[in-house]
Amino acid sequence: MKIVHSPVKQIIELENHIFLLKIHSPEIANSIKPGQFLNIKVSDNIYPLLRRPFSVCDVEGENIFLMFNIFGEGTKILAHKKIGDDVDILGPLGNGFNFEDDFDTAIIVAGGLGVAPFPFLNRYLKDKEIYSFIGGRSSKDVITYKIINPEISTDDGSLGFRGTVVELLAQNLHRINNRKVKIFACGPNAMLRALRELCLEKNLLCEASTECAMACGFGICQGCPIESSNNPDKYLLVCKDGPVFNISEVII
Amino acid sequence: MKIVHSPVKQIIELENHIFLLKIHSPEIANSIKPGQFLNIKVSDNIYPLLRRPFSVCDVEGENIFLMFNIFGEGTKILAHKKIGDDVDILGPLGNGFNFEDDFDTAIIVAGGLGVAPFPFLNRYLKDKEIYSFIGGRSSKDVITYKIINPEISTDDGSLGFRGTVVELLAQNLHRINNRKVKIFACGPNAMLRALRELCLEKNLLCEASTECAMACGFGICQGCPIESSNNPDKYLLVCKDGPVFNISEVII
Amino acid sequence: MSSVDFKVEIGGLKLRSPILLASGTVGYGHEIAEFINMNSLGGIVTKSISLKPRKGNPPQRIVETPAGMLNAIGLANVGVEEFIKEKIPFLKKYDVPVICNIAASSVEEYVECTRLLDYEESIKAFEINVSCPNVKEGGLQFGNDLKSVGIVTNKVRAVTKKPLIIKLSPNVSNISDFAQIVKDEGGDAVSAINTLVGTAFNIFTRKPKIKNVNGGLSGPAIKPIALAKVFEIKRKVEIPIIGIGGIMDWKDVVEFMIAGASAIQLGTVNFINPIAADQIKKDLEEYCVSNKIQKISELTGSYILE
Amino acid sequence: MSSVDFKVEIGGLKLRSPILLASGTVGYGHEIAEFINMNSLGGIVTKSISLKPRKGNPPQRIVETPAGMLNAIGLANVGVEEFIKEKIPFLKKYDVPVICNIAASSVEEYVECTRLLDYEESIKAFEINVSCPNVKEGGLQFGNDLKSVGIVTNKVRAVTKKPLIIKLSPNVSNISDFAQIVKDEGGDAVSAINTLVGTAFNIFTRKPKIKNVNGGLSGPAIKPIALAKVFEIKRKVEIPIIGIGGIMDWKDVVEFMIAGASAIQLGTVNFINPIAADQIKKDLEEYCVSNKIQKISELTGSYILE
Ligand SMILES: Cc1cc2nc3c(=O)[nH]c(=O)nc-3n(C[C@H](O)[C@H](O)[C@H](O)COP(=O)(O)OP(=O)(O)OC[C@H]3O[C@@H](n4cnc5c(N)ncnc54)[C@H](O)[C@@H]3O)c2cc1C
Ligand SMILES: Cc1cc2nc3c(=O)[nH]c(=O)nc-3n(C[C@H](O)[C@H](O)[C@H](O)COP(=O)(O)OP(=O)(O)OC[C@H]3O[C@@H](n4cnc5c(N)ncnc54)[C@H](O)[C@@H]3O)c2cc1C
Ligand SMILES: Cc1cc2nc3c(=O)[nH]c(=O)nc-3n(C[C@H](O)[C@H](O)[C@H](O)COP(=O)(O)O)c2cc1C
Ligand SMILES: Cc1cc2nc3c(=O)[nH]c(=O)nc-3n(C[C@H](O)[C@H](O)[C@H](O)COP(=O)(O)O)c2cc1C
Ligand code: FES
Ligand code: FES
Repeated sequence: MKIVHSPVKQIIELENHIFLLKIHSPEIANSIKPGQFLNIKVSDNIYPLLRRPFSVCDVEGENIFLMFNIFGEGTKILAHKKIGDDVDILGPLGNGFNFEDDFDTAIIVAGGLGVAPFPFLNRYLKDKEIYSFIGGRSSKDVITYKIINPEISTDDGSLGFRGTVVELLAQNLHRINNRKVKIFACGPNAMLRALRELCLEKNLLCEASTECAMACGFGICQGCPIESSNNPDKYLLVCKDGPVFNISEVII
Repeated sequence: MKIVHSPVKQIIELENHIFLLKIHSPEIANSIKPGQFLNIKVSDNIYPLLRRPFSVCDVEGENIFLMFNIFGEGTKILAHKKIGDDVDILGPLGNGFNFEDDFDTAIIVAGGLGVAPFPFLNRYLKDKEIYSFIGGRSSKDVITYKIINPEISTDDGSLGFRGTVVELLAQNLHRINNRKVKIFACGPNAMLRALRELCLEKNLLCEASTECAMACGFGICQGCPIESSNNPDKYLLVCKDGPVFNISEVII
Repeated sequence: MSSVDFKVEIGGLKLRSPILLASGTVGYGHEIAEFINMNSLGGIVTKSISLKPRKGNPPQRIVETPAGMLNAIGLANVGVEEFIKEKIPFLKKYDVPVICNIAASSVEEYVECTRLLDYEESIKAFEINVSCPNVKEGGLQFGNDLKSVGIVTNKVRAVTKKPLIIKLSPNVSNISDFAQIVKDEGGDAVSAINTLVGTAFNIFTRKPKIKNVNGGLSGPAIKPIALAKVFEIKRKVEIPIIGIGGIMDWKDVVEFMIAGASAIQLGTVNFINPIAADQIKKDLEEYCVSNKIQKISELTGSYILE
Repeated sequence: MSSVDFKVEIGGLKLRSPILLASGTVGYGHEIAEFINMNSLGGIVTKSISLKPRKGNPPQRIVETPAGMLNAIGLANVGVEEFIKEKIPFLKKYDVPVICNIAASSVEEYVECTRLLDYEESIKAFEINVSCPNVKEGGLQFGNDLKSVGIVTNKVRAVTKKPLIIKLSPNVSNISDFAQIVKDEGGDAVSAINTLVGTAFNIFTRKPKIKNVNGGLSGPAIKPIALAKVFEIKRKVEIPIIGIGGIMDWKDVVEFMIAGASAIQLGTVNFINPIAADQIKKDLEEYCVSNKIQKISELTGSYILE
């Protein structure tokens, strides 16, 4: 956990107005693990005031990649960075995915920009079979950048299966019978809630990367509570205890 | 008086870290007069919140020039504009210099960045004789860009006359005996105060461009009062009644 | 033309739009009229008028702060007489409801001002400024004292039948107590908020940046505070509220209305973006159309709490 | 090494530096210790401790606002017992003065907490939080009521000989009245300010952005207000002041000290720039050297008024 100032190497705009920012940051590249995140100060002044959390989408050598779309002011400023501009990074933060469990099949479940952490995770799943279920509201919200074996769902049916990505997953569960499966998920809370139900019902091992408003990103503000299934008297902190949780251990 | 969004055409850095911003703004170029100013929003967000006032330094065809140094956050952002970037301009504002009086010799008196409005004014003084007295704290603060016949003073004597620019002017007044003289001045308040004394004493016609903190720049906030010599019951407004005043009519 | 009904009513004051211009931020309308269509404004609130002309505070009167500004204009104004002679005729050229804001150092002066101006038919309502932080006499003392606000309301009420709006100070613990007393004493509405007391020092000279030392903080910085004050009043007192404080765009307007405002005033934004009133109106229309809001007044107090 | 004397004294509390970390913005020090040198800090103020552990408010607890943020953490904390068992041993690893901040819903709870913690020698002083806007019981009611603040001060004073600092609420008209009563009842110093009450609504869902509805506003937005409060206390009451509110860099520190603060606390800035405390110390040293300031305490209240 440190603060580094790293230069932008490349700005890539994918279709759907999704941006990939390539940043030369050996300090982060060498220490970050899939599922961990960075808290980024997008400007060098008080507007916007707070840092913005982003997953690391991928790492290549000394370079890291962030994936985002223009959501509000912070991501707008980020998207307008020029090559050579400084990015003020606080990280690596949080606990990443645990991919050392005993499983032979990895299932990625992602909604919208929830795909962001998976290109990096995929690099660590080389010896596993990977199925990916990728959802979006509409075809333009579906991002499959560096996703392996994607099956697609859209709420409006404009691409792939018509329905939610969790429904799509449920329909396909028979295909993975008799395998040692672990699910890795990231996406909107509504999706994670449905996924949690499914995993509890079918007794599936699942880790989910959760999202919430954050100020500090490293445990000092208490701004990011999430209800724990095990201890109703105390919240967990998304930034420090997560963002990746065993989906059965949190109430989303 | 209108709001226009005009693109930056060129950013020129003079010696002494003085910046010249060339902006393509036919609306302003066609309507502005020497001594008038613009109130500029340097960013498209709330930081900094208020506009920043700048004299028009020069006009060439449809282009205008601003001259400034990096003083605080606003001028820093302005200095970092790129070619093609939008500048949000409110103007023309205030009353400019009156160069239609009966005089044959124009004397420019400027301290530091007070030279800013004079390249533009000089264009309207073609048929006059022009003497310029330019002061600065030290040689690096003396700006003579497009100044005609400059005589220089520095407080520390590192360039030209050692002393203030008003002292330098006083020493040279004998040279303009018997002429119909009008002084045009711009600079820090301390300089204008000394100049005012001199002008009142020697009965010299002088117009000075004054400076003060401003919010709106066009008369609605009452943020920019200046004491009037004629009416002690009421302040004048620098932005609307000025910024150029007959130096005898205000108490600086 | 727009099919959205922009009409709002504030304690008997019927306005064609909830967008007003705040006192002290547009003078008497001359300059801003070059930028916006006065004839579609909800109303213009005049710079505070006092019985006699006031010179106001010496410079420096303003300073920028993070996402805000401090001002200590000191109620510089032309006084009742010149206001009637010079300013009202100008304002009459437009079809715009004029709300006359009054400032004073004593109850008697409030009453006298109102009495003198009451017969001016272009004045559609009074907004009583009991909350200016930048004058030594009167000003804050009044605004932060429950009893004084009650008395001013009561006495001014006695001399006018026009809608009476009291502009509240935010520099208090429970602003709803003040709204309640305004209501009890016959006021028709409250404006919330005026500026918050603030200051700034020049660290090199060690002098206050503002000659008057304290100034009033306005701008986006105060928006969350203003919203909380509006919301507090809305929940506790049944009185129409004009929301003010840091409004920069249509989204801020919607936020204030959801929190409880029947109308809003634009202040500091006029200095930065003098065409804001027109822009906001247009954007609000679009918002209402795409959200199927037929009457903008539906927004008022439409917050949802669980 | 620096030749500048950074030592300050706050009502008997001797500190090696005026730079403290504010309650609730660094937890109990674990995480921030990875960024800064704890052993050169003036002190660390703990997250508010209450008698029993508190779960705090449900999410969403924070939201960004113009140049500020709202928080409604709801005093989530481990409680006195775990604080003593788990947190104090950690803090003892460092050579840093610990100021224990206490929150409570009743006078008895304030007293009991202080009594239980008083024997902990690593606690160098108490800061009593009578001003948290985010808990329904206690909190603001206390902080905005002169009598309650007096009683709390008096009763807590009776159970500790350690320096007693009362952290004041800014949501009042005259904060100096509160500082006066703290002084009268035996308090040693005041901290000013805690957060201002604010709110924000989501204009699409029409719900408050913060689950608790209201939150406390902090960050640069409130700096002018905090400075005015510090200055008001300094001019009216002879009591040491710890200045808090929107400090981002060394210039802000100097400004607060000029206005009257003997020391300062860094709050929101820790979230954005966790190395701020070290950076500010270094910058302040340079400033003092180049301005020939030998003792930083000379700055306190060194404003110049004409
Ligand atoms: C651990 C983590 C990893 C993330 N990874 C990515 C990623 O890889 N790509 C991506 O596009 N986005 C990611 N996000 C979301 C991203 O942080 C937000 O999209 C971003 O903060 C939006 O900033 P903005 O200024 O553009 O939007 P604004 O709306 O202007 O500001 C967003 C503000 O709202 C707050 N906020 C409210 N809800 C949320 C929320 N659900 N998540 C975050 N902030 C919220 C933020 O704290 C911030 O202050 C991640 C969030 C978290 C917590
Ligand atoms: C009519 C007029 C014409 C000007 N012309 C020029 C010009 O041609 N070139 C140039 O370099 N500068 C000019 N200035 C000064 C220029 O406006 C300031 O240098 C600029 O505002 C600094 O902004 P900043 O954000 O960099 O500095 P900051 O210190 O970050 O901000 C300056 C802030 O201080 C206020 N302020 C305090 N004192 C003054 C003052 N004396 N003048 C203006 N603002 C002040 C401003 O309102 C602003 O909010 C002019 C000023 C006026 C009033
Ligand atoms: C420069 C300035 C002058 C003001 N003068 C007055 C005034 O004369 N009377 C008054 O009631 N309010 C006055 N106000 C307060 C505004 O009307 C408004 O209540 C306040 O600025 C908050 O709104 P804003 O954040 O949108 O500016 C003034 C505000 C500013 C910035
Ligand atoms: C997230 C957060 C939590 C806080 N928790 C506490 C607290 O538990 N006790 C307390 O006395 N103050 C608390 N505060 C207030 C700060 O200590 C400080 O007074 C305030 O934030 C103003 O300073 P700043 O603008 O530098 O943040 C908290 C502030 C924030 C932002
Ligand atoms: S974001 Fe600050 S504790 Fe999690
Ligand atoms: S700057 Fe607003 S009136 Fe002059």
